[in-house]
Amino acid sequence: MRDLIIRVISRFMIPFIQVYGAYIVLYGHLSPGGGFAGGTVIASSIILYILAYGLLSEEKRIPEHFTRVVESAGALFYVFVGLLGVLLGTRFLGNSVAGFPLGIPGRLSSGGTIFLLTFAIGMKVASTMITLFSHLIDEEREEG
Amino acid sequence: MFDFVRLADNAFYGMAIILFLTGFWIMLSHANLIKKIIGMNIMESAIFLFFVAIGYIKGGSAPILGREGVTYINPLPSALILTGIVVSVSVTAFALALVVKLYQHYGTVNVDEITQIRRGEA
Amino acid sequence: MSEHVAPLIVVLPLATAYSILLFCPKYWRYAQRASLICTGLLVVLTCILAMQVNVRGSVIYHFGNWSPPWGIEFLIDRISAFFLVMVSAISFVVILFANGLLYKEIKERVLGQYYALFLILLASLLGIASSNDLFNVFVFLEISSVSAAALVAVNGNKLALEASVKYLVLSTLGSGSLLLAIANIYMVTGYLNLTFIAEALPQAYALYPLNVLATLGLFVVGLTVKSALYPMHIWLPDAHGSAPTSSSAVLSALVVKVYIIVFLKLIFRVFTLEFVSQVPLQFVLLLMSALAILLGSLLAIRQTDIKKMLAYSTVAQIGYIFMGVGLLTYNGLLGAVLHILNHAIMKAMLFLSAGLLIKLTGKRDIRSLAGVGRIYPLPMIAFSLGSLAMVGIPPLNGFISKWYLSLGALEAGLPIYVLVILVSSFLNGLYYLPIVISAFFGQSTEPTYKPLPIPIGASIALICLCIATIFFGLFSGIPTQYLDPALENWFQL
Amino acid sequence: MTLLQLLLLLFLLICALMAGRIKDLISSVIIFAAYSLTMALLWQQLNAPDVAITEAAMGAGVTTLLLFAAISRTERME
Amino acid sequence: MKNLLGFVTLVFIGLLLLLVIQEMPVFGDPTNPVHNEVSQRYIEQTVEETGVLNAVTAIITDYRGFDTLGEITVLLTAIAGLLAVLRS
Repeated sequence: MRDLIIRVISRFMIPFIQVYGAYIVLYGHLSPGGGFAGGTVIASSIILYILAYGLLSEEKRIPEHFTRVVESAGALFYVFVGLLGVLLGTRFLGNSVAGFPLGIPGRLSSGGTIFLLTFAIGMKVASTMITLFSHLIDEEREEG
Repeated sequence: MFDFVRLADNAFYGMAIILFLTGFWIMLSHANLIKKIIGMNIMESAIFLFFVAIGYIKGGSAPILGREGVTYINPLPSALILTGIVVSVSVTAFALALVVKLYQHYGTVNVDEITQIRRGEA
Repeated sequence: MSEHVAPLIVVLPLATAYSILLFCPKYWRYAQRASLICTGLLVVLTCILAMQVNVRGSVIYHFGNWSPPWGIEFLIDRISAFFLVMVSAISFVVILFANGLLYKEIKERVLGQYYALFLILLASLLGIASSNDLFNVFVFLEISSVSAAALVAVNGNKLALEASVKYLVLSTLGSGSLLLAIANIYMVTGYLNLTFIAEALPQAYALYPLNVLATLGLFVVGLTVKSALYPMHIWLPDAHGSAPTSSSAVLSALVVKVYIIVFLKLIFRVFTLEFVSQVPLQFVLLLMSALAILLGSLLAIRQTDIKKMLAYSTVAQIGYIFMGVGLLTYNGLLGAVLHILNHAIMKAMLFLSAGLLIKLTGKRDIRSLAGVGRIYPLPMIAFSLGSLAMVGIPPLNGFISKWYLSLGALEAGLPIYVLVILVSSFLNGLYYLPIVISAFFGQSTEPTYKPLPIPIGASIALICLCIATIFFGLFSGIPTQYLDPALENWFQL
Repeated sequence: MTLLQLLLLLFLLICALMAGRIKDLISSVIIFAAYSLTMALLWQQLNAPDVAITEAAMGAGVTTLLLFAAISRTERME
Repeated sequence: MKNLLGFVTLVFIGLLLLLVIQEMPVFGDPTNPVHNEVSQRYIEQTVEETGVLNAVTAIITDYRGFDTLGEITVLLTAIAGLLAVLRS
């Protein structure tokens, strides 16, 4: 695994994979894709890094508390957006009825809460997948 | 008893059912827990295939809207299956964690051997 | 603002669980308090909901303001509201109990996760009972099975891990079957909302009869696997017997019941009584439940581990509930729904007191409980009260549900099932009463020792459950009157 | 149904059967990844690109990696 | 022996399900019950009501957004369970 070729190629590939993942997340409402697929693609780039460079030393790892915060904060953000619908006088998870601007269909900033939610899901799924993988492959990772 | 023309029309459904049963069979017949988990995944994606096939329309196109004069397929099954895939990945991850932990305790991931070890201890 | 109570009962525990995972996986004392406050609030909220249902009829909530066939709908009728109050009240009691004892049972560094998982499980139970959308129900079912399996495995001993794997594998089979059933019913009706499916079903049955029958079969298989009706019960005794005390209590008392609520909704609201009485479902259900009652009790007699015995007793009691459903009569169903409540109270009480005794004496064996009643009177009194209620001694709540079940069996013209209930009450007595008698009058094999203090939360929890047992035995009219309009509607009386 | 779809379905069945039969778990997981990818192709054929992307990333990607991770910490042969 | 019995049962279930399959609505037929007003509305109104082009995204994050909350919760449950199990 810790071959030079793999390291060089993966170092070359990882940015492209990440850009692709970000594209899938950000353009999820305009083209096929969305938070779940894009988040997984972003996570897979990090997993590729872990695989190519071996299990990283402590200071090079993505800190444990960072992924934990992103996971839970993503979920809390989803609930928060849902509650915004209630606070704005309609129902839980209301979008256009709650008065979020829908924008022009086809633009990146269209869709009211959908764009925000997709982004939150993408971040959350990416960190979730990294956590799942690194905990399954590694013996003990204490929280930082 | 069987109307083969109709069955050939519905080959997607038929194959989904056969794959479902294959996955089910792998889950039942193998004592190895990782094999069971693979069987579980095969079974679930077979159901997802079934679900997606329900929403298909001949000559339809993907539900990326905003084009004129196009028949779109039913987007609802796709959306449901997205949820389903994520659920099945989560279940798999958790089951694998349990398997890894079981291996640390028993030194095997085979259910039959685990049962034997337990009998021996009792 | 009062209309938003319906989503809040699911969102509040979820948000609390996320916050626990975000802020304090390590500082579990905060997690303890947060979950106690959260479940306490839930009791209040569900009571408000139940009152709203009582005054105005079913509470309906459309998420995102999308009306039903397009969006997700919560529909809380009397049965759901009854179940919601029960779930939140019992989990409040269990959390109260756990706060005093749990940190002795499982490692400290997973306690934060434990409380989060508990709240997620609670949210999923509330969601399953209130949701009127089949796929939404499926998502919550998956949450409930993953979190329940995690709650079993969390104390990290070998048996619990193995039981958890078994539970997860079998419940995945159950969910697979359920998802196939949902696909089938969506295919022939085109809806996922239960109300709309119910409307479209007669026409669908005329066009695709085999599909509808297969759907019913798959639903029955999936839900009976998940709620551990007899031939599919194999995962239950291990899982409930080896889990930490508070998990066992909540799994036995609440989790297996919620699938029965889904089953009731499907049978009586979607497929309707008329259709169900044409297919041989009644025969299958009654046969399986009679086997469950008798064999569950017989297997319970053979156990020496007290928690395992209670788990087998749950198998038998699930049989009672399914029997009440399978009789397809008004009184039978009333008995089944009452038994959901009564068994939840009794089994929570039994598991909690047994867990407390195990913790205090350090022994799991039934025979080692001799003389314990004189050392630790409170948990043993709770245990005895639960046992007597299980056997069906008249002033206690277990008697009431058995009474209605027997009435239902007579109403259905199947007196043989009255006999089954009587025999199983006898069998219940056979394995519960010796423990009680030897605990109070038996001679302790151990030299007398200084009793350990009982945590105050645990005492309060047990006293609450004792009072509930007696209360619902004496005033069974309260739940009966609350449920009556819903059941009458289903049976079109 | 086109010939391609039929071939993909048959390939799916072969993959499922082989994943069950092979004793080496690593090979079994690789075959499972092939199964998932074929499934993704089939969903693309059924005009469900969202599901196809998600399955390719989740089913063929992450599930396989998680299975490998678990096998690396347990035993390889059945 | 036990395996053989299971296999026979599965084949039997398979044959029964094949009987069901030949009665199912024909694959890909636009007149099937699933292509009703529900999918009509998703296809025709999504752009107007939610402002996005991908109907699937609109369904998972808006029309049926509550499902996605459940989905996120499943992921979070898996993580919490995995941590609890691996650390216990």
